Amino acid sequence: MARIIGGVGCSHIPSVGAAMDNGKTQEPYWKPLFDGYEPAREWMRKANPDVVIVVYNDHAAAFDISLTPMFTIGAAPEFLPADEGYGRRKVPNVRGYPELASHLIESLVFDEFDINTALEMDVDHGLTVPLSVMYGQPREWPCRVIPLAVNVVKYPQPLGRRCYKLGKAIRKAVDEFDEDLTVAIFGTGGMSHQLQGERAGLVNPDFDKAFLDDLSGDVARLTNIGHVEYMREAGSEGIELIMWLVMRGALDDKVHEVYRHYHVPASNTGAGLIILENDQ
Amino acid sequence: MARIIGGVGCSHIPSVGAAMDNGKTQEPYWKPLFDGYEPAREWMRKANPDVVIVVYNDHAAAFDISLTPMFTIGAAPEFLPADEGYGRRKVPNVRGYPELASHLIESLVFDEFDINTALEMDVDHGLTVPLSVMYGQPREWPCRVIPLAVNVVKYPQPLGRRCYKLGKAIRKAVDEFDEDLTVAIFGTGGMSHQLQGERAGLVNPDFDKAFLDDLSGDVARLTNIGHVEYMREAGSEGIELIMWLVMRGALDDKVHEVYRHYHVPASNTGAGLIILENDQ
Amino acid sequence: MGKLESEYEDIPGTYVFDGKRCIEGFQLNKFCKSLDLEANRAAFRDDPSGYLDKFPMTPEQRKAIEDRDWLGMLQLGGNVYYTFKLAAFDGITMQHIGGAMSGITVDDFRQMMLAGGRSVEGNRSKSEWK
Amino acid sequence: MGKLESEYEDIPGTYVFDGKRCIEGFQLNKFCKSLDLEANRAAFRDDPSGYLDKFPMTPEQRKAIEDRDWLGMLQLGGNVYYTFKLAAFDGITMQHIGGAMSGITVDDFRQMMLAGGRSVEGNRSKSEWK
Ligand SMILES: [Fe+3]
Ligand SMILES: [Fe+3]
Repeated sequence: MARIIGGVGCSHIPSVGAAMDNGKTQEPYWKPLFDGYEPAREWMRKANPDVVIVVYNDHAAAFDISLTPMFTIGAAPEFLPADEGYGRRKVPNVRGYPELASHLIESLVFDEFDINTALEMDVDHGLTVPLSVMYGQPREWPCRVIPLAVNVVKYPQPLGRRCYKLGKAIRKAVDEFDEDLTVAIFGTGGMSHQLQGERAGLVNPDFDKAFLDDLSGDVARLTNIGHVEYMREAGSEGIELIMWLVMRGALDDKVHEVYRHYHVPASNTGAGLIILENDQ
Repeated sequence: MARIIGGVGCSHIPSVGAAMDNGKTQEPYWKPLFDGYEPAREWMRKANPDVVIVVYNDHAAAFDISLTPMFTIGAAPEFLPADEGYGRRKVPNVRGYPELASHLIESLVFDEFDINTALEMDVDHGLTVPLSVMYGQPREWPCRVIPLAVNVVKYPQPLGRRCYKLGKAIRKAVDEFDEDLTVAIFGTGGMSHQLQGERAGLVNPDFDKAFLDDLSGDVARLTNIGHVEYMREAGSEGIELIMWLVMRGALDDKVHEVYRHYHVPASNTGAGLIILENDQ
Repeated sequence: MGKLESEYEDIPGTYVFDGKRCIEGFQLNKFCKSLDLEANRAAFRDDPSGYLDKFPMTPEQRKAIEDRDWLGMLQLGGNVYYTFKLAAFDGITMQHIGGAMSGITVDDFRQMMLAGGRSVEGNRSKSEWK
Repeated sequence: MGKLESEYEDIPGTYVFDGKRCIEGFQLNKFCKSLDLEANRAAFRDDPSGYLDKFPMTPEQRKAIEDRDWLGMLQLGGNVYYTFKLAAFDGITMQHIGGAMSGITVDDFRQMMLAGGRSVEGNRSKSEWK
């Protein structure tokens, strides 16, 4: 049987990917951030999961304004890095896992989640940057990936509570998958940030720290945060944090924190990273 | 406040639209079918709802194999009839209702339905044929329309139970909408038919009659029909009947049948129509 | 193996368009879908082989299309709503391909429909088709 | 009026991309999205006005684009992930438009981020911005 071996929460900041792609990680601006990624990469090397489910959002790359899909699982054998205006990001193509993806979709639909299926979907920085953060710059990604795209751009985004329940249903589906696989799950995006409007540049370290704390301490508080609280306290784009709740839902009720790293600023954003494992 | 004044179940057979478009409804093959539509049109004229929510499926017209959206509400001001290989169907454009559509989406998402939003979506025979059946050939459709597209093409389709619950959530949202509007809801597709494979041409009148009976008699039986029972008993495309359960869910628990009409064959299909109203 | 796969695979003469077939038939269905546009229909009409080259299918899938083997297309991951676009391109109807897929003439298929369609009796399980 | 609209509209300097804005900004965002393709970027570069004609926007939206009024675009239904595509076309960064939208220079914006970003204190409600 497949099993979830851990969860990672990780910001997916485009300029973090660009800093790696352009060899700038040792510059003074970036070094403190990247130094903090090292222990996470060490964990990743040891954990070495067969599959990573990456919960992320598309930023008007694969999807456009014509159709806003709510929850979408990629079931293709391969996904290409999206062209976000500078050509496709020069990272390896992402290998999918159609059998597991189809199993997840069936199981989730039977559990009354209304999941869209993507068979062709370019994956943007929302997905590739966390892979870069956690794996560095390998020639091939050492895992297969199931992309799970969440609408966080168009209001109403799914409730945090719904995302958490989706995580629980994913856990059940993974547990039931009839292959001997190790699976990690990444919740990406955030943490607090606002890209738009006169309030652009908002960062709320207190909110972010409390969020990190309560992933292991008080999940019920997090799942009750509503749209307005996210937008007001964590910035209009801080609502991306609901995707971390999918990751959290896929873990046991009791987890412990293996590692965290928090740094301001990375471009316009507060950058956070956390690794959680189930209590034994 | 807006209120639901009735529900219609109606097959959406392309050749029925074509028979109307090409002036063949009085030919011997078609006359018995269209004669049976007259009382339904009479009901429609009297009911004259401001808005019709049409639950239908796209048949590889607006969507394609790259992305299979599960539940999608159209929030555009207008939708064009799709080109299904013979040019756009020559029926009036469909006027939407963006405010009500946005309200429905918000309310449904808060009730934990994972609804996609479409702002540009051509509507195929799945939506336009039931309008033709119920309204004939007016110069403009006399109602505004909210398209609700359901995936019935790619397995796993949503459960019938899920569709029924979606109907209940739609009812709640309509009841809460702060405008004085009358709303009808159409569940389209079916009844029993199979377009594909060596079993093409399957029709099961007993299944269809029992389905029509139990829309007012025993909804619990219908909501428990699973994927395999639909496909086995009602044909691989008979599973479209789950869309009738969205309509049924939007009505009261107690309804009465105003009218029904059932006819075999229309092209490859058993054609059914039913009108339901809430008990007073 | 999907949760219901063994059950629905027991339905005779029926190709449930599940994840597996959806992935298998991706390029075949994509080709069919491309015929929505008149420009593509013209290109396919002018140079069928060159046009098909744009869709990297298996040789079996390509042959099924070239032979208009309507049943074969389904067996190789085609979906009838997609393959019907090729039928419309050819100017034939759903009854034509209904007959072709079930191994009877279009007239016999129409006759069957007029007589009430194919009965579900004897057609529920592959065990009945032995 | 949406269920939460009055609450989120109270957040200052923030344009929640809800159904209303999504519909209002449809053509504006569609224009921005079109810049994903190099062919379209070239067409826009060669003939900005002719290219914009393809997207039936309001005169205000069109002017906001022509003026690179990044805040105005949002106020007229633009979404920042879309308008950023125009910024990328212009070769400027998210910090540039962050500064432009909040009425400071890009250097001041960068400085603010280095100092920890914009505080939420005093920025939660429009009532605090009077
Ligand atoms: Fe993001
Ligand atoms: Fe249909």
